[in-house]
Amino acid sequence: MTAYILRRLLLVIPTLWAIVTINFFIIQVAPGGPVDQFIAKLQGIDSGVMEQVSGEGKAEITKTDIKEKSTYRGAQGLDPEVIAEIEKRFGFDKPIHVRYFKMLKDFLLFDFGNSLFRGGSVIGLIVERIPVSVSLGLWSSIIIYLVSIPLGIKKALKHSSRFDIWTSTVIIVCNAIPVFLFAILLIILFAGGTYFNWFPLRGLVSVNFHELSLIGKVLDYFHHMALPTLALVIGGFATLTFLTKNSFLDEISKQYVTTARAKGLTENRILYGHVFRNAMILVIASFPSAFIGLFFTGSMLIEVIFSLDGMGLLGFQATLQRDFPLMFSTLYIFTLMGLILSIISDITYTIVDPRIDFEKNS
Amino acid sequence: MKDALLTIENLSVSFQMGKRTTRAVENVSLFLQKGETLGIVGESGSGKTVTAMSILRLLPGSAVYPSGAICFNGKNCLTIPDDDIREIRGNRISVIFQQPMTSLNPLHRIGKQVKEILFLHQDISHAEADKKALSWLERVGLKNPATKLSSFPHQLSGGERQRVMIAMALINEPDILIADEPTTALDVTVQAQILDLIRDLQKELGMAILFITHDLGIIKRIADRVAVMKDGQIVETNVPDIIFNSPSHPYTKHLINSEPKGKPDPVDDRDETLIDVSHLKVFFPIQKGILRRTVDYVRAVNDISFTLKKGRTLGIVGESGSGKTTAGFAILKLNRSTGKILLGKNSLNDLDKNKIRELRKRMQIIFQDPFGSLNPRMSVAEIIGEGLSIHNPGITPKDEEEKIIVVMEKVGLDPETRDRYPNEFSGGQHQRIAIARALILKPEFMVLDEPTSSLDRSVQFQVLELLKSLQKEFHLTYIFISHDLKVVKSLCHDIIVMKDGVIVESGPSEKIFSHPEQEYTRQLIATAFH
Amino acid sequence: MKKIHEEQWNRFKANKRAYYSLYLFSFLFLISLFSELIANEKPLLIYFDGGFYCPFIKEYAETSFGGEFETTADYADPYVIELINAKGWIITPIIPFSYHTINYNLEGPAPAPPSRANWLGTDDRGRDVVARLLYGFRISVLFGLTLTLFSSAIGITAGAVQGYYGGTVDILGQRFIEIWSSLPTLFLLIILSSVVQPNFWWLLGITLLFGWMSLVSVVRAEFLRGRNFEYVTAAKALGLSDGRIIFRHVLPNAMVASITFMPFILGGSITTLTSLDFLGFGLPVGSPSLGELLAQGKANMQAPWLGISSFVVLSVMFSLLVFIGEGVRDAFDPRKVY
Amino acid sequence: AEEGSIVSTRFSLRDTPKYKEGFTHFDYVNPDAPKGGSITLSSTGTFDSFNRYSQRGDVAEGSDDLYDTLMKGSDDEIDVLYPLIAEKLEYAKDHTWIIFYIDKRAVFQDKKPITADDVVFTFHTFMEKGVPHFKSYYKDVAKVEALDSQRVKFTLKLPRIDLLHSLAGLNIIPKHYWEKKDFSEPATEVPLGSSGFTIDSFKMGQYVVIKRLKDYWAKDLPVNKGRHNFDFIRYDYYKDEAVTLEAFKAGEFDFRSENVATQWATLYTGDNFDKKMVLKEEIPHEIPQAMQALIYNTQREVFKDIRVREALIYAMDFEWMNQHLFYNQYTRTRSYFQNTEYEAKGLPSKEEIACLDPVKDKIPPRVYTHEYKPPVTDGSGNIRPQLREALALLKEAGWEIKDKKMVHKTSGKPMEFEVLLYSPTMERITIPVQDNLKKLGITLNIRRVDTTQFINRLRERDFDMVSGGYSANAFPSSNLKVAWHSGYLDSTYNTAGVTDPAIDYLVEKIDQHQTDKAALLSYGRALDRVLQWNFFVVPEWHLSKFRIAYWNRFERPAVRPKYSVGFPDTWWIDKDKDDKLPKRNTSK
Ligand SMILES: Nc1ncnc2c1ncn2[C@@H]1O[C@H](COP(=O)(O)OP(=O)(O)OP(=O)(O)O)[C@@H](O)[C@H]1O
Ligand SMILES: Nc1ncnc2c1ncn2[C@@H]1O[C@H](COP(=O)(O)OP(=O)(O)OP(=O)(O)O)[C@@H](O)[C@H]1O
Ligand SMILES: [Mg+2]
Ligand SMILES: [Mg+2]
Repeated sequence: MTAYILRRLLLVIPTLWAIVTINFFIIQVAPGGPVDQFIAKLQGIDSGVMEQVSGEGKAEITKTDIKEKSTYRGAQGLDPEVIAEIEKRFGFDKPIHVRYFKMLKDFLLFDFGNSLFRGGSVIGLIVERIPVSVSLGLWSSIIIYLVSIPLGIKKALKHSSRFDIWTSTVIIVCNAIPVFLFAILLIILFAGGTYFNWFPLRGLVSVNFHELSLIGKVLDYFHHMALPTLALVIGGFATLTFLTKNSFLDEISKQYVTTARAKGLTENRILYGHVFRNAMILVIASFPSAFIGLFFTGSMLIEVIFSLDGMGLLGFQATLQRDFPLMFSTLYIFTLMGLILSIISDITYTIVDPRIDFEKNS
Repeated sequence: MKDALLTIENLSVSFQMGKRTTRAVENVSLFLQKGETLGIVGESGSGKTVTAMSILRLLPGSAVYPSGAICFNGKNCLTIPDDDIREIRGNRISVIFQQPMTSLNPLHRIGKQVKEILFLHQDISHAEADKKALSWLERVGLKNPATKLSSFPHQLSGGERQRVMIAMALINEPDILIADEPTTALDVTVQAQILDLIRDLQKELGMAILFITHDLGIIKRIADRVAVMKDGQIVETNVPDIIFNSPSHPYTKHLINSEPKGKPDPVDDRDETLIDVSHLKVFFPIQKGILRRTVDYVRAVNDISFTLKKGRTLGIVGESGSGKTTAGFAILKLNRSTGKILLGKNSLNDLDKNKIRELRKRMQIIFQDPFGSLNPRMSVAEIIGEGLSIHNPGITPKDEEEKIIVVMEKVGLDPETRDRYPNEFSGGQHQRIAIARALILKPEFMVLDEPTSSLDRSVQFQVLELLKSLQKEFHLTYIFISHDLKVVKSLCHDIIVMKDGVIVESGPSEKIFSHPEQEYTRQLIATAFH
Repeated sequence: MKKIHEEQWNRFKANKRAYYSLYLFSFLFLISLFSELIANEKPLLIYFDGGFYCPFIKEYAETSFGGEFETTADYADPYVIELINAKGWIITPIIPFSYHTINYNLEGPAPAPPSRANWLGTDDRGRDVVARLLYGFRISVLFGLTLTLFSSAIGITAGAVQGYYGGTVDILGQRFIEIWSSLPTLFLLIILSSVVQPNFWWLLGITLLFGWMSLVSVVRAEFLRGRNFEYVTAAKALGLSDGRIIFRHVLPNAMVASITFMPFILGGSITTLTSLDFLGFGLPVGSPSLGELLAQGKANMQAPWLGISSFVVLSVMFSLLVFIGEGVRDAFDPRKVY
Repeated sequence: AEEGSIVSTRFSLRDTPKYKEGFTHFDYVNPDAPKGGSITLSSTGTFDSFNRYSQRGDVAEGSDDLYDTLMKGSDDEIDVLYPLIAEKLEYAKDHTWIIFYIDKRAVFQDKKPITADDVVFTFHTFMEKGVPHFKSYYKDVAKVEALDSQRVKFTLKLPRIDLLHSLAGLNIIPKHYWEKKDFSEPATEVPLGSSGFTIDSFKMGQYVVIKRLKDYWAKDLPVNKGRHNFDFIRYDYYKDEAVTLEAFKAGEFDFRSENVATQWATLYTGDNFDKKMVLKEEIPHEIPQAMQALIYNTQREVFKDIRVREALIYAMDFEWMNQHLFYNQYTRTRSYFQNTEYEAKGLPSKEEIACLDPVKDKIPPRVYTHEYKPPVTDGSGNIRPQLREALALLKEAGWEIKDKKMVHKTSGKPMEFEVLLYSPTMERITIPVQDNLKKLGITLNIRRVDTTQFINRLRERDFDMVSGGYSANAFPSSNLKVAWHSGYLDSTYNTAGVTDPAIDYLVEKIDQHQTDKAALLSYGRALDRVLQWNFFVVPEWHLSKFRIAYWNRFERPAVRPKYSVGFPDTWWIDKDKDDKLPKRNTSK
């Protein structure tokens, strides 16, 4: 086992290298790059897809910009020299292999550089977004786990009962709710000017957060988190609940459960003490990674709608903007993390179920 | 009967699977008094287990009770609230299940499972519980009880698991012990030890025992009264003396008379060697910590060698946990082993997987834990027929079906039940399904690991006869692992006695039985034929 | 049908919800397969001047009916209708709009609220919502079913092989998947949409290429466990091939996660398509798409019928699928009491 | 003053400045407007930098306002400048150099005086570290020198008044602050500015509060009098449009200008609107409008034929779209100088004809005989008459309908082309066009790509038709050259790919007459006509109104600046109204 883990850890290196390399070449040879994006920005058409997501700029008319006078030439196009200049700035004047090796070197040294389009370093950008991501991830996961697992178990026990049917229906319908519509609905109903103005519309905390007492801070924070979390979890119960239910159904009629019952255990202790571990290997083993994954949860639409700066939007925009350093670095960091997590998750398997090993099948 | 501890009146149990109803128990009435041992014997599949399980309402959801009442302490166990029955379970009434192999939670360490029941019904500290668990494992005759406490069930042998079950059932010193074939996987010496233990407890606590077994010897020894079951009904109840000496029901007579007797058929010395095992070793690593460092090995099979000629039966006997099953597995290349194994001219340890697969039709195994070896999601017909269709690709579905029916009949199973799933069968029936699955391939070599432990005498007789006749007809070779020395004696040409992973004695059957050399062997034989 | 399948079918049927869901779903899907007959701007049949015309199969020029243009007749045009009615009659489908037909005769601005002509109103381009839902449902379901089928088949096989064989196969397989899954799907789709006009098959291909991995890890885990079960050893002892052991013995007992996830994967496939459409990297502009309708619903908060109707269609579809999935699970559960 | 130079306190390119020397305030302000109060506004997206000139980063609202320019224009004239940092200027009659005289009172926000050195530093910094096209635009500046602490001189390589004029618009940055900092990098602290505003507080990406500096040295200069009446302006950042609107209605911020017709028509309702707590107003204006259009790539074979280009215009049924998609809010655009006096109306005047004479036979004859009007339909969606016209034109151009498809008579190739879009909104607009073209047997493929791809293909000129536009022209500027001259074919300019000698001639002429108002008038109109009759685009529409809604707490001057809505520049808070509003979240 120790040897296995060691081998797995060593394998991280070539894997990471392959990932970075393949991605680098795919992304670099694809037509269109930061230069185009930069030009688009100069010409004032940098919204694009975000517009579909955020609904921004869906005007049928070009904005009559009050401030900008008509002399701005950039809006009409750019001279070739200017474009050459821009290309140089983005490093596209160098041949591809030079750029590739530079990136490899930087990554080896964990030097991720700066974003092309945003202020700040890549690491800085990610760190900045952690509070939002953790908040969204943590609360939504807690709620989902706390609801889905007991619910799933209860449904397994009452399989085919009326309770089972109506809970199924509810969670499935919730699952089908498009997140962004629901989020907007929440805002209109509970945070807008038309119905109830109960919750704040935007942000993670209030403007005057630093002036609040500790309790005030906590309340303020949850006040802000309530709607986004609700929107995020609403569709999230279904899979875990059903997985729990079905796994339990599979286990619950096994002989060892009868043994446990014969010992005089209460149903709950049987379920949580005995069946749980057997039934939920998948869930348990995925938990460490799910837990660490919490720190990087992103849900682009929720972030957009509640005006939060989280990972989801960051990644999406990086892709759209062809912000290569941001794209590669997030890829690198997350992959590295993902690789380690998969090792942890594999180890967890063997801890949860001692019969599991990774040896070659004899 | 008024002061009976437990009374079962007119109990009927059916299983409702969709439109199909299986009647398992019909109008059974029993009672059990304090300090008394009631033995239940009977045909395999006659409803013994179902009756016993009904007492604590442990049957699956498909069970329905058309009639009957089970009174314990003046209350009807079938109708009292869940909380009340829970109070009784494991505390007032304990059960030893028929299937020790699958009855333990595979993911919990033995210690945890044993101690759990203590914490549940007693107010006890952890240290005390540890001590108690340890002492009980010792009492049921487990070796190295301390290591066993931190083992997982799959790391124990069949007999060891069974003893863990027994310890769990006894540890709370219940009023009633329901023991469903508690000693099937135990060698005779341990068996005797366990029975003594139970009897001591009974004396000490006035415990009542419901003892289900096929082993009439045991019944004779410990039962105060005996009930004989057949086809879901109690056909006769009486004190052992009368049952054994002047049985009234024809079935009882039949049962008592079908003792395994006779000798193995004589064989020719010129037969060629089929199996040649030399220096076979199977070590299981003992791992510690999260990283699972290997700190030591369990030397389950430690350098054994023997040869077996074609057309003969080799019996492997020995203490529980001595490595018999492991050795059987190793011979068929079902686990990792070192050493040389020759099947005819093929060296199994050197062949690649595909070659071995081709050889598999020629060698078969019947698992000690028949239930575990049956795929729960395949019907019995599929289970039995599968090997057939694989090894005879051309076979028509009709032929296959016919063959399945024939073999089922041969092992005493109702062919009508072939579309059911394994969970709908009794312990003995599982065993017969497993036997049928192996036999249908007509393999030239078979490892039979306790193939008849859950079978009643009559069926056992039938199966053994079948094995013998097949052997004679097709010149088959068997390795027969068993604790039942009578059966071994009647079937085996040669015998190996194992202890702690090594062969302590081997030789022709008669010689071993008449002149055992080792003290251990002598003790075994003495206990068995006592 | 073998007896065992019959039993399985009975068990499935015993789950009433699943049974009815299957019927309803098949019915809806079947109907949507004939969308062209139900919602179409082209009449089903025209009798004109002694001859019969079948415009929904064949294109006729306006001049065939005595009109002036030699291009395909626009049967929504009152001029054309008049021409035909003068010398014959027209049978139109129940919904006289196809998914792309713009209803020019709207009372007010689009999106128009539900009315006699447009039962669920129109979208913000003046197209009939019912027609778009119908066609959109068909495309979504076809996409979802194909994607689920293939991606699950590949994913389960990959997971099964990895988990069953373990060792090097597992190690290499895992690495491959790690590398493969790191490829930026969205980016590739964006690039693709710049190179070709992405259509149904392109999208299916790309999403399949990157979508099959969702089941691999769970199946692998279940196999790592399942391969140690006694009955698997028994199957090995029987001399079964690895393939058969994997698919007949381990898989059915390691299907909990797969069976549970399957309806959600289907739902997820549909969501993938809708979100691609939503983001604008999906089907070509103008295609009937639930995602596009949702996007419109968001952009037109004043027209709730857009969001609501697409949501209802999606949730009905999901619910039916999950219920069917539950039935399938029950059907394969030997201990299930029915 | 040097020989052959002009000294002035005002600097106009063409017109005589509206405001006389010594004016005290602009016409469109209330010089006595009460100052004070704070307001909240919204912004979309996020920000992470306060350096407006960094090459990356999203700048915060208000970062623009941190700096004053040398001179400042009014909002009711075009290209006329009045003193701000520079109290006067002097420039060569031959337009080769200019000297700015810096006001002695002028100080940065840290009270250090603004000197000529700072201007020099500013220019160099922009050249070296500013946006790339700054460098290319000012490449004709030969030299910048500080003559003394108050005077700075720019010398050009060749005479160009527009360059001199635009130099007056330089935002002046403090040398002592930026010397030690990298100007091209985003700033996370608020930089030292030269204007009357600074950023008071902020939370990155979430909000920023702009503070009016009460001791601003120039607060009573004529260009500032009566303006900037709020003490604090706070910008809250939203990311989603629907949420922003909802926030506005909930009173989270004070003012909103709407740019979506449907929303304007349907979503500005509710209690607060009924109670007149929120006011919804349409304010007409005469701001020059851009030519928004579907632009043909005339380099493509199909679109080389002017008849084809003309024919396809008939497929856009503006009247139906306006009624059914835009709530009748828009007006069809017909001119490249929409809403200016340069717009060509009626028939060409004598002067115009004179301008056109040299290229007479290279321009479409209808320039002389017809006034250009985009086709008009009855709005019923039935456009038979228009299609008939289109068909006729196409037939004339050598196309015919075969097997219900429009094919070329000689090559037999069907007419099929693609319109390139990046915005989902444009889909809504092009789909009806597609539908109408289908009736002509023409296949229009709508292709939506992301902006990067969009630009990429634009750069490579790999498109048939693109949805875009020509920016508004307040007057015929030299920028017309880059938009239309054949010399710009190989750049990202000249979207339509026009190579027309007549047009080349006209834009060159315009370039040469930048300061001659009368000539520009004729040349501008002449060019407009020629462009119109060449059908380079399928013109769309524009809106000559501000659609604004605001919480009822403001008062504004009676006169609105001609070219702007005036908010938040000239408005002020009316205490009485403000008190009547319920308490909201908008206070600072
Ligand atoms: N869960 C079940 N579903 C359906 N039928 C069952 C079920 N359990 C047992 N049976 C049937 O009930 C009958 C009685 O079973 P039971 O287990 O009591 O037999 P038994 O007397 O204990 O036999 P054995 O000695 O073989 O263990 C058998 O015929 C069996 O097929
Ligand atoms: N997977 C394993 N890991 C560790 N130890 C094991 C494992 N399997 C078996 N053992 C140990 O190996 C020894 C031999 O086991 P085996 O099952 O061969 O015994 P057996 O002779 O068949 O006994 P029984 O008669 O009780 O079935 C036992 O002590 C057991 O605890
Ligand atoms: Mg039994
Ligand atoms: Mg054994």
